[in-house]
Amino acid sequence: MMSQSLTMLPDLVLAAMLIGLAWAALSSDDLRRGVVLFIAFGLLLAIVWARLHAPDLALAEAAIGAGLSGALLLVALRDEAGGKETAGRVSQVSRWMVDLFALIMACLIGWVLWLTMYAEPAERLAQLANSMLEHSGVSNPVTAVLLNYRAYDTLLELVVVLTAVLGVLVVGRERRGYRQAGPVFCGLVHWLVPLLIVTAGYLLWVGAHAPGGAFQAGATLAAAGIVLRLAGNDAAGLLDGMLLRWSLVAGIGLFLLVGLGVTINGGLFLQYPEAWSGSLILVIESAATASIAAALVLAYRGGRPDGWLSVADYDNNREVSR
Amino acid sequence: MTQVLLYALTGAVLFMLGVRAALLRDTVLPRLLALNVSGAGVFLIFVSLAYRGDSLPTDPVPHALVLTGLVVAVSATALALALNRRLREMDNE
Amino acid sequence: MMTMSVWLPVGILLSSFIPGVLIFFQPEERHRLRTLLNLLGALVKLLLVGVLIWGVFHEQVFETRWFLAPGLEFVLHADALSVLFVSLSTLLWLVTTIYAIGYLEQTPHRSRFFGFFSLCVTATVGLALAGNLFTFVVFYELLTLATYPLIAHKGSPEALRGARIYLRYTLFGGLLLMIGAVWLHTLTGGVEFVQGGVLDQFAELDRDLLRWIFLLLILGLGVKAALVPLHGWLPQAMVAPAPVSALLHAVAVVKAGAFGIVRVIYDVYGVEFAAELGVLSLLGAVAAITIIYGSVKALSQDHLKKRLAYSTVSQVSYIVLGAAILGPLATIGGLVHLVHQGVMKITLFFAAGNYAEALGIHRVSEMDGVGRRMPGTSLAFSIGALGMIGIPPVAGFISKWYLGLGAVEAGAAVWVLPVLIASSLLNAAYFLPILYRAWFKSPATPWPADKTAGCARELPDPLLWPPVTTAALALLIGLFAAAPYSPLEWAELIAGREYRQ
Amino acid sequence: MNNLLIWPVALPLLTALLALLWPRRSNWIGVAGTGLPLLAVLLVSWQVAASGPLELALGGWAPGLGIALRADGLSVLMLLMSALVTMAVAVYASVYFAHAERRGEFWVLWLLLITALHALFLSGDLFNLYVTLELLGLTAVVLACLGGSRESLQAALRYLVLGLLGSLTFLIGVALIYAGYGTLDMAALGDAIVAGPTAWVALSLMTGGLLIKSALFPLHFWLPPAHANAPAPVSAVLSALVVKAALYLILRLWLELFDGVVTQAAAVIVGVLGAIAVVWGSWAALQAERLKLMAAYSTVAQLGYLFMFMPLLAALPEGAGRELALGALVLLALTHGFAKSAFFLAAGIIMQRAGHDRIAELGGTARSLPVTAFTIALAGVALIGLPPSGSFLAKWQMLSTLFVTGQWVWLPVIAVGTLLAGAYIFRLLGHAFAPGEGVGPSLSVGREEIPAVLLALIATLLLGFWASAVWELVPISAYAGGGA
Amino acid sequence: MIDLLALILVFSGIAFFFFGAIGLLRLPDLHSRLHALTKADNLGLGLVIVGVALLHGSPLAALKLLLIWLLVLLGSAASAHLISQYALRRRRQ
Repeated sequence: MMSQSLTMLPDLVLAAMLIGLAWAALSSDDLRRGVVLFIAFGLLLAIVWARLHAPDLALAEAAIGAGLSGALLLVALRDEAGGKETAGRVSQVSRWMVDLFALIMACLIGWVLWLTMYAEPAERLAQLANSMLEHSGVSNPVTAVLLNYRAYDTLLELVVVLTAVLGVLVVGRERRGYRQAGPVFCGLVHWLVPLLIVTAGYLLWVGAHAPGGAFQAGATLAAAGIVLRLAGNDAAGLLDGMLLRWSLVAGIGLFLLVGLGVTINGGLFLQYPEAWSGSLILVIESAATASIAAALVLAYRGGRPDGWLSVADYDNNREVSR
Repeated sequence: MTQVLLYALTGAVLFMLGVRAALLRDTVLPRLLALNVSGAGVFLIFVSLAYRGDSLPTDPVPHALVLTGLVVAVSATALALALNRRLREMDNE
Repeated sequence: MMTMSVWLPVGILLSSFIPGVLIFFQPEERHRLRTLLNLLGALVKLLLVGVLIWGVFHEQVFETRWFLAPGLEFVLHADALSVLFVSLSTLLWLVTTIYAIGYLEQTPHRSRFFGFFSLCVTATVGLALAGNLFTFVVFYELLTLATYPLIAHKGSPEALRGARIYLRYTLFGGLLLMIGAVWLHTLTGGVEFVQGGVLDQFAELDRDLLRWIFLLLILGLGVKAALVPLHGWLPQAMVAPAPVSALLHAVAVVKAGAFGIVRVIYDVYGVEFAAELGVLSLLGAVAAITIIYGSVKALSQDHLKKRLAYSTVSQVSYIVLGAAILGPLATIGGLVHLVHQGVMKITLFFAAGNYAEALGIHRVSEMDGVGRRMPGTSLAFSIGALGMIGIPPVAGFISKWYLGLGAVEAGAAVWVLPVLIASSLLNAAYFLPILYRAWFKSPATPWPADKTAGCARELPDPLLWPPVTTAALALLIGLFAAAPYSPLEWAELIAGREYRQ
Repeated sequence: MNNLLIWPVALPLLTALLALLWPRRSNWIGVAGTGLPLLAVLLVSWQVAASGPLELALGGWAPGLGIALRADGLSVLMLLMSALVTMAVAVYASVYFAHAERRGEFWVLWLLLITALHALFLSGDLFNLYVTLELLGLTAVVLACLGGSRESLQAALRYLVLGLLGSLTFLIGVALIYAGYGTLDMAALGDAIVAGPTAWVALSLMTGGLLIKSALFPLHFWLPPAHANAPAPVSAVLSALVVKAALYLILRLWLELFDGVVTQAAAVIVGVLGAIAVVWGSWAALQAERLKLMAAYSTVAQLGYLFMFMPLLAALPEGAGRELALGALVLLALTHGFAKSAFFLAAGIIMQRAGHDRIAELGGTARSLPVTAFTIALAGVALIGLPPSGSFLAKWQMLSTLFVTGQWVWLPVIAVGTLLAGAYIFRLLGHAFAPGEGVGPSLSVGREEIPAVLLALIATLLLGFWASAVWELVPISAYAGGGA
Repeated sequence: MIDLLALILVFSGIAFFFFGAIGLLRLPDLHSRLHALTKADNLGLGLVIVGVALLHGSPLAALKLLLIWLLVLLGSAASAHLISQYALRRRRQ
């Protein structure tokens, strides 16, 4: 009993810190403080993922959940300056109502979780997913799920990313960039960016058999772009014009073409021939990494770059060139 | 299995904390924070479902689902922030 | 023959629907093509109806079925009663179309007008041919939709107001009818119109429930039939152009309500079963009240079309009264009045339209001496008015005669005869002064707006001949009531089939 | 061999990518990219009607481990609606956005929206449904803010945040389902789910999330500003299709997956909310001063009708009676989809020509834009529920079910809703037919008027006369527990 | 024996982290806080990494760990630089 509560102690501390950080982030009236606490919350969550044997997620959380979300939120704080906050007062009664509602719902969800999880570890899909691993072309089970068993989810997820980025592009122009960094920072960037790119490549490659994969790699690549932008490269390492469009499309396009391509000799959609699946997955993931990185960097830039032409611009260009 | 249950329950608490804040706050950024915390709560539930003790291999399916959910959440956050920024610009114009 | 029995009802509908739709797309200035389409449609329809009459008389079955949804079928079915109404509306449509072409010459939006005009007749004919309650409701609502733009046609604030009031009443009525129909439909699993009624076969159904449904149906139908107190829209709707008023009062809307009531009593409940339920006496009382109330109100109207409108309120309830009295003679009286009232009332409205068109006369008080100025129109008006009063040999007499006989037969003479007599006296009281003014007074003042000065004849042909024709018709069907295929003969045929003699 | 099922999703996605790469050709890529999936959908429908439900196990993995796409009667009907409506609206949009600066992005997003809709209607996996829901929500949000006005952005942002809340709530329900039943495949879940705390809590969470997205009273407040301020083609699909997607999921969950779990009390609660939505939405539509706002409030009301079916459906045992009611519900949803999209397109035409959509100043519209006025009238007939529209049949069957189940209480709501709908439609028509300056000189039939009037004709004539197909398709179910 | 050494290294690394955190909380201004944090953390991480590499034993893993340390070093240097620059600019304004 004693020993069990001792092994529970770190978990208890982690859980309490999670809730405490969440509470602090959400109840803070100072936005900046809230955002910083939220990033800390994300990092703590990454530790919890590691604790729960989910290293892929720990990586992703650190890179995407805490890292990129944090960067996006932090840079969004810049926009808040000068804006008029119109914080309406919520009446005491509705506050109580919401609290009561939240309490009841939390209890209900908790009750169901208790009922379903108190017993021995449930089988669910674990056994099946792990036993099919040898047919999936990769040895990292999470990558197998993401790019083989449930590849369709991932395809649509890439479409979600594309949609969000198009939204960002449509809504407005990008933020002003940063002034050219000094020599010290430039020197750092010279080292940091190549290192990040190498890391991204490594994560992409290693994803087949160990924690990692397109999303973590894409986020790392995007981080390189963000660093570049902070150093004064407004484009954040992105290409312009048509090439930008191609880099956004590449991931989904290749994914879709592979998915459709394998049907030519009688397979079902996304049914890779077993011998090819490892390489096909790697190809798809490489393209996806590029697209994800481009998308995330565009999201960070916060709007439409000048190089993103409208149809009218293209038409005008044609007239000029004639 | 009590640790797993602990995390799952923490997930439920986080989810409702987020929902509560999303309902009570009426500016965009705090709401987005709240929704992200809510999402983290849901993800925590998924991941604790996947964990089957130190000896058994984990269930990779929820991990993949969470990864997907994470990316979706970031995308939506980015879009919301862009919209918010444009609105702020219009305020200032 | 098989295909013809299926396609004839559809053909009768399409013969006005297709011209209607085509007319919508005609540019305003192509009036010749429009006229051609109109008349062609009307003539084709007349031809097809002729075939139908012959066929039904020889007990042929004309039926079209179209499965719409589980339990719901779109059924067109021609029985004797439908033929009565179909031939009335087809004939009068032809006449009214000619009249409308003349009346609306040089006014805007004629394509729209004639489009809806044709749709309106399509809906009316559809009502007549409806083979079950569901189909009836469909056309009942369609009729509302098709007539609304006609009433609002002028686009003036009064016209829009009149149309809005019309719509309020009829949408509400349509809703009640629909609720009643669905309810009955749910209880019985589908209500086909069968001569002699179908409900007596459902002995297990709660009688009170059936009474409530009857009330709903009659309330819904009573709106269009302008039963008191649901008549409020009718005097307001007289803002419509004269051909529309003529059609509304004689063929389309009020008749649709009255026809529906007849259908419900005879072919859904069955007149004996309805009498057993005890719902007929209540309906008879409402009809009697409406007859008297309409006449009294008409008495005090100076506006000619309003006086005619209240007269319609009163006259249409004769049909309802006929249906509400148990017994074949009363049935014959009510049914034949469906035709007679139509022919006479359309004459009156044509004439009223002519007065307004030629001389700008809108009020009874302006009609002094008009008879000598517009003899043809005034003669037609007089025949119509005398018929309404019930003076032989004009058609109206036949209806009242049979109603009276029916009342005696059913033992209801005690209250029906006084109502009939009082109503006739009142009719005389509001029509005879008009005739007196028209023929025997000399014009005291110049006409309000004389548009015919300098013309050789009182009116152009398309305006003059329709009222004269219908007046002659009213006279003829009164004189030759016993001839084969006359309305009276036909009503006797129906009554015979309804009472399963 | 059923790769057929992927085409309604893959084709618009592929063309979306093409439109992104060749923005200058986006106009016709967009129209073609809308038309090709229509062909695929027609093929799928024909197959389903001929030989029953279809299933495609993606990647060749057994459903459960992998994701299955499934097409049955219900999904085919929704697919047909979405493919036909988007086709007509695409033709319209190719005129409407012919010179818009951001039409390149519009077409990409448009095709992505179609991808999302079709993916949602075909999905047979709960988590995949969450992804499609999010995709649908995001595409809808971005399209809604293409107008660029402050109001439209604000409405879109609110729509986005609420949508996120809704889909997260849905997702936690999915988590509980996975916790309790260990699979996400809907066919397997249809067999596995039994009444109990897990099912109840999961269902209420998922339903709650979906109710936000389908704008049921009192969660409707985001809808009118979002739908009224978007560009007309976007409003058309938002009102006609996007809200229906959430409703479709509710139907799937309530009638098929959680059949036997849903209690009458829960259904009555939803029904009451629907009833309030009918009355409140119709009343607000009657008060609305702008055409598009009126249409948006009318959507709130029409959705209310659909939810009023829930207590009726819950009270009926499986079998012919329930299929009758379900068919009526679907027919009503379809009719509304076609009619409301036609209505919004017509409103867009008026707005472009007149420069405003204030109802009180529409006098003369009927003269200068006769086809558009005709479209509004036809669509109005379907919105009120008058014959020969499909909604008339649907309301007839709804009333019939009302009498069968003895749930009289809803009768006054239907009556009031119908009369109010009549009031707001004819108020509009009264203004449109009144004399006035109109919206400029009399114009010939524009290319954008034809799709609008065709949509209205589908709602009023096609769905009225060929409604029996709905009742033939609805019983073809891919999920255990539903259907015959 | 190696294990013991590794443990000592790891724990001393943790101690550096600990003091770094105390410095973050207790020092008066931003620059000195940064100073305490980066120095302590970088060194702390280095010690932990050496310890872990010893525990693991394989040279490949050691290389990987070294790379991680390098990445963190560069990253934290860059972010510390940015933060201090930002603070400096703010003070000047």
